[in-house]
Amino acid sequence: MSTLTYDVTAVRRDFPIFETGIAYLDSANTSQRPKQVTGAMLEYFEKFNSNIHRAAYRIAEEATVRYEATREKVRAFINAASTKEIIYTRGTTEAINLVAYAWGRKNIKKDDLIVLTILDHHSNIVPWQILAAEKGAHIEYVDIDDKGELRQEQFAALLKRGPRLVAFNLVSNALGTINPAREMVAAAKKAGATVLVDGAQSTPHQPVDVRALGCDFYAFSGHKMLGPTGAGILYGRRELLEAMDPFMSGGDMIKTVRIEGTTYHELPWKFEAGTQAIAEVIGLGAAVDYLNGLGMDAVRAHELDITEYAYEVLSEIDGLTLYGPPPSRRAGVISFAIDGIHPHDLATIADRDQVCLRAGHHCAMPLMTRLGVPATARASFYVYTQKEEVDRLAASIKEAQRIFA
Amino acid sequence: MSTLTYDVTAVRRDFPIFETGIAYLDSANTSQRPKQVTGAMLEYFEKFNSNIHRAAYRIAEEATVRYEATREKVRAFINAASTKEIIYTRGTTEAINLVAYAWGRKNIKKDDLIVLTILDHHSNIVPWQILAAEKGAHIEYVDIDDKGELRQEQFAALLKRGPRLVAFNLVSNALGTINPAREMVAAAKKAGATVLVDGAQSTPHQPVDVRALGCDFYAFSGHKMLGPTGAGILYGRRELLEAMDPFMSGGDMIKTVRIEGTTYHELPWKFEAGTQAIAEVIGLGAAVDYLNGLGMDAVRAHELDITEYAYEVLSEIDGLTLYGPPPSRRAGVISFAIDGIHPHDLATIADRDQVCLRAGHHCAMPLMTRLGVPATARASFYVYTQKEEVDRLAASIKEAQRIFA
Amino acid sequence: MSTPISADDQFYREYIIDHYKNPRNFGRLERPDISHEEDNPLCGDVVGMDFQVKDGVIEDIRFHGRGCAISQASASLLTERLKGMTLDDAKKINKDDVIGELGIDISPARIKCALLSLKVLKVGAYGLADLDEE
Amino acid sequence: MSTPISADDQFYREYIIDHYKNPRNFGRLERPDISHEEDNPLCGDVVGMDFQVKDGVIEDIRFHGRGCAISQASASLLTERLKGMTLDDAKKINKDDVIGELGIDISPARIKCALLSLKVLKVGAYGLADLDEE
Ligand SMILES: Cc1ncc(COP(=O)(O)O)c(C=O)c1O
Ligand SMILES: Cc1ncc(COP(=O)(O)O)c(C=O)c1O
Repeated sequence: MSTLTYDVTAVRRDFPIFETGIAYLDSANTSQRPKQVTGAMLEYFEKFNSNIHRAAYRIAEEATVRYEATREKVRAFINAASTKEIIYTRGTTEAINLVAYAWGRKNIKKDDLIVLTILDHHSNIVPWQILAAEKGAHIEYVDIDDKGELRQEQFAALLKRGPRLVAFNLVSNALGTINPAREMVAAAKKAGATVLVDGAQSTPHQPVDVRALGCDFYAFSGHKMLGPTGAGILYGRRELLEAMDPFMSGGDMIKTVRIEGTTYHELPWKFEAGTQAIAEVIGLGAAVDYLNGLGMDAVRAHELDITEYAYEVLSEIDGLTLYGPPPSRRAGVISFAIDGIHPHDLATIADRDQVCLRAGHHCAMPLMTRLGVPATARASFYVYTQKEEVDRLAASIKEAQRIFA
Repeated sequence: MSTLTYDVTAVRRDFPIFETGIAYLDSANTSQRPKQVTGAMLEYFEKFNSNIHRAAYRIAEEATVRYEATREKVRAFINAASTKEIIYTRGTTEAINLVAYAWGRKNIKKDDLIVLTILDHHSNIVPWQILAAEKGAHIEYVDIDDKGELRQEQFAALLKRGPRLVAFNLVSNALGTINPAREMVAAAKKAGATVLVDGAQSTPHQPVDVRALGCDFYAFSGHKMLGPTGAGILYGRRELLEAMDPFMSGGDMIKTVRIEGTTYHELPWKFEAGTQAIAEVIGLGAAVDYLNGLGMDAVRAHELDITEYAYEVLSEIDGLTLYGPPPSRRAGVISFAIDGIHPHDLATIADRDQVCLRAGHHCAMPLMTRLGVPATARASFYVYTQKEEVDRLAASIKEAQRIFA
Repeated sequence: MSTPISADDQFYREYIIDHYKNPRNFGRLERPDISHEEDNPLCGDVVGMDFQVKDGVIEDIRFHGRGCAISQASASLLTERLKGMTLDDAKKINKDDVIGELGIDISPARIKCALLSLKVLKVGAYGLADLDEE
Repeated sequence: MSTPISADDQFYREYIIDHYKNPRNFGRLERPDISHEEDNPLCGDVVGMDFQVKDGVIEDIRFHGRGCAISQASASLLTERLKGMTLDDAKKINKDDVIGELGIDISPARIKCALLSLKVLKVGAYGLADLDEE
C-alpha cells in the first residue's frame, strides 16, 4: 500500500470526534479512537458483560475468549514468540514499573550501572531513579547531539562499563527522534545488559518486531494506538518473566492460596492480579485489527508524508525554531518554538481555532533542561491526520504572531 | 424510598444486556453497566477524547474536569474528608497492593503481626503474605463460627497482641456475611493498628461512610458498582497518604524530574503515574450518579428483599445446603451446595437455561478449606435483580437434580 | 430463553452420569509401578491414577479423586480404555480422543475438567510438564 | 470552526501583551525586606518578587521571572497594584481580584499561570503554603 492509495478521508469517517471540527495534533499524547474500538467495547458491555476466567457460563466464556484473543493479536502485531510473553497492564508506565519492581528489585544491586537516555520519558526515568536510590545503583544518561540524536559514541563508552540494565525509548515523544534501536539493543546485549525498550511511541506508528529487535522487555500503551485508555502491554522474554516474582498479587494470579502460603499461576496470568480492564483489552484488540487493516507500512508512510509536509510548512514561518532530526529520521512528531511567544500562549491561541496543540515539557524535563527551554510546542500526527490540519496550525501560528507583534 | 416504590422493571430498562434473556446472578463477581455509564464513556470518546492534566486546549480541559469530577462524586459517596484522599486505581486489588507496597514496605517490620480473616478475598490475603514473607512478619486469621460470622472473641484476643495492621472485608464475597466493621475498626484502632477495609462488596450495596467507619484505608472496584472495568478507588486518610512514598512512578505524578533526582506531585496525583483510565474514571462517575439516583438505602432494601426471597425459595429445595448467616445479616450473596451435584455441573446446567451462576472458590480458598468444600455455587444480586430470576435459578437446580437423580 | 432445557440432557448424557455415579476402576493399587495425581486448582478437581505395568503393558489401573461429573467420568472412561493397552499406544492418546470419547460438546471453561485425567496420564507416565506443549 | 479567530484578541487583550512585552517594575531590589520566588513546574513559569517594606507599607517592589504572557502580565499588573499598599491591605487581595484585573476569560488550564504571582505574594509575605488552603 503506497501513500498514494492511503485514503485519509475514509479513515477519518471512522472517527466520530472529527465531526466536532477539531484539528487534532496531539496524538503522541493520546490518539483518537475509531468507532470499531468503541463498538467492540460496547458489544462487550451489552452482549456478554461478565468477568473472565472465573465463571462457567457462556457469556463469561465469550468474554474470556475475546479477552484472550487480544493477546494473540498483540503477539502477532509485535511478533513475540508466545502469548505467554504478553502481559496486560494499564499502559507503558505500569509496564515499566512492573519491570522495575518485579525484575529490578531482584536483579539490580549496589553499584550497578543503569543506562538511560536524555530523550527518555519520565515513565522510563523515575522508576529507575527510585530503584537506584533503593539499591545504591547509578544511572547514566546518554546525551544527544545538535540534531536531537543520541550520541552513539557516548553510549558505546557507557556500555564498556558493563551496565546491568539499558532502557530507552525507540521513538522520543518530545522530539520524534527514531533511535537506532536494533543496533543499540545488540550492543547492549553484547555488553551483558538486560534491555528494556519503551515502545510507547513506536508501536502505534511503525511495524515492530520484538524478536528482530532482540530486547528483553518492550512496553507500550493502547491509548496511543487507537485503543481505549486503561489497557497497555508489557512484552517480556519468557525466561525473564518466569524467573520474576509477581508484581501485584490477589485474585486470579494464584494457583492455590492457603494460610500457609500461596502458589502462583503460570504466565502470563502470574502478572495479572485482580479483575483486569476487560472491556479495554477487548477494545485494544479491535485497535490492533484496525491498524492491521491499514497496514503498518502504510501508516508509517502516511505519517512520513504528513511530517515532511509539516516540516516544510513550519520551516517557512519566520522566527520559528524546529527541534530534532529531519523528517526521514523522525516519527510524526514536531517540536518547535516561536520567538517571543511562549508555547502555552501559542497553544491557547491555536485552541481558539480548534487546533489541539501540546505545549509543555512533554514529560521529558531532563531533555527540556538539556535543550535549555522550559517547554516546547509540539504537533504530532497519526493515521487520521490530513494536510489541511497542518495548514490550520500554520494559520494559528501566524495569528499568534500578529497578536504578539 | 421504600422497597414498595422500587421499580426494578424501570431499572432493568437501563441495562441493554437483559434483552439477551439472561438471568444474571453473578453481580458479586462483576456487575452489569447501565447505558448511562457506557454513554458517559462514549461521550468522552466522541466529543472530548484527549489526555488530561497535560494540555492547554478545550477538549483536554473538558476531559480533565470530567475526570476530576468523579473524584468529588466518589468523595461524597463514601463521605471522605477531601478529594486528596481519593486515589484512582484499576480496582480493589491494585488499591490493596498500593498500600502493601507504599505503606507496608515502610511500616511493617520483622515480627510485626498482621491480622486478616478467613473470610478475606485473595486480593486481601496474598499481598500481605508476600509482604510478611519479605519482612519476617506474621499473619493471623480470624476464624468464623458455624454461621459464617467472624469469631469476635478471637479477634479481641488477637488485638491484645498489638497487631501493626488489621485488614478485612466489610462484606464477604463468598458468604455475604456483613462484618460488624465499625466495632472492629474501633477496637483495632484502639489497639494501635492501622486498619484497611476491603470495601469491594460493601460499596456497591449499602451506604458507606468512611469517616464514621474510622478506617485508615478503604478499597473498592468500580466494575462491581455499575462502573466499567479498569477503574477503582483507594481511599486513604490524608496523613497516611502524605507520609507514604509513591507506588508507581512516571509521567504526571512528578513535580520536577532532573537527572539529579525528582520531586513528587501533591495528593492525590502522587499515586497516579502515567496515563490513567480516563474514560473508565468518567464512567465510574456516571455509575455513582446512577446509584445516587436510586438511593443507597433503597438499593440495600431491594437487595434484602431479593435475598430474603431467594433464601426462602432455596431453603425449600431438598438436598440443598445454605452457607452463611441469615438474610438480615448478609448482603445479596447466597452460597450453597447440592447433594451429589458438583457446583460446576450445576452452573453448566443453569447456563443452558441462560442462568448465570458462579461456581468455584470465589477467590477465597482459605475459606473453602475452612468450610471443607472445594467450591460452592453462588448466586448474587444487585439493583436490577428480580424475583423471576431467582425462580429461574430454582428451576435450573431442580432440572440438575432430575438429570443427576 | 434461546436454548431449550432438553439441551442439558445432551450435555450430561446418561452414560456420563453413570460413570460419575458408578466410576469404573475406582480406588488404589497396593503396589503401583506408576502413581500420579493432578489437580485443577481453579475448580478444585482432583484425579490420581495408579498403574501396574508389565512388559510395557498396562496390566491394571485404578483412579481416585473428586470433582465434577466431567472430570470424574472422563477419568473413569480413560481407565477403561487404558487397561490392557501398551504404554506406547497410551502415549498416542490425545485431547481429541478424550473429548471424543466423552461424546459431548464441551465449553472452553470445562475443557480443563475433561482433560485432567489425560494430564495425569501424560505427566505421570511420560513426565510431560505441560499438556499444551506436547 | 465554531470560534472566530477574533476571539483571540479578546483573550490576549492589548494591555496584556503590553504588560508582557513591557513589564512594569521588572528587575531586582538591592536590599529587599522580603524576597520570594515560585514556579509552576508543569509549564515552567517562574515569578519572583522583591519587596521593600516600611511601617507596614510596600514602598518599592520588583518582579522577575519568565514564562507565558498570562503569568508575566499578571505579575506586572500585581506589582503596579501593590506599590504603596499596606501589607494588611495586600493580604486581602484574592484570586478573583487578580483574575478580574486581567480582565479576560481564563481557562482552567491557564489559571495557575494567572495566579502564580499571587502565590509569590501570599507565600513570600505571609508564609501561606498552599493557595487552595487559605
Ligand atoms: C471482597 C473482595 N475483595 C477484593 C476483590 C478484588 O476486586 P478486583 O478483582 O476488582 O480487584 C473482590 C472481587 O473479586 C472481592 O469480592
Ligand atoms: C515515550 C513514552 N514513554 C512512556 C509514556 C507513558 O505512557 P502512559 O502514560 O500511557 O503510561 C509515553 C506517553 O506519555 C511516552 O511517550
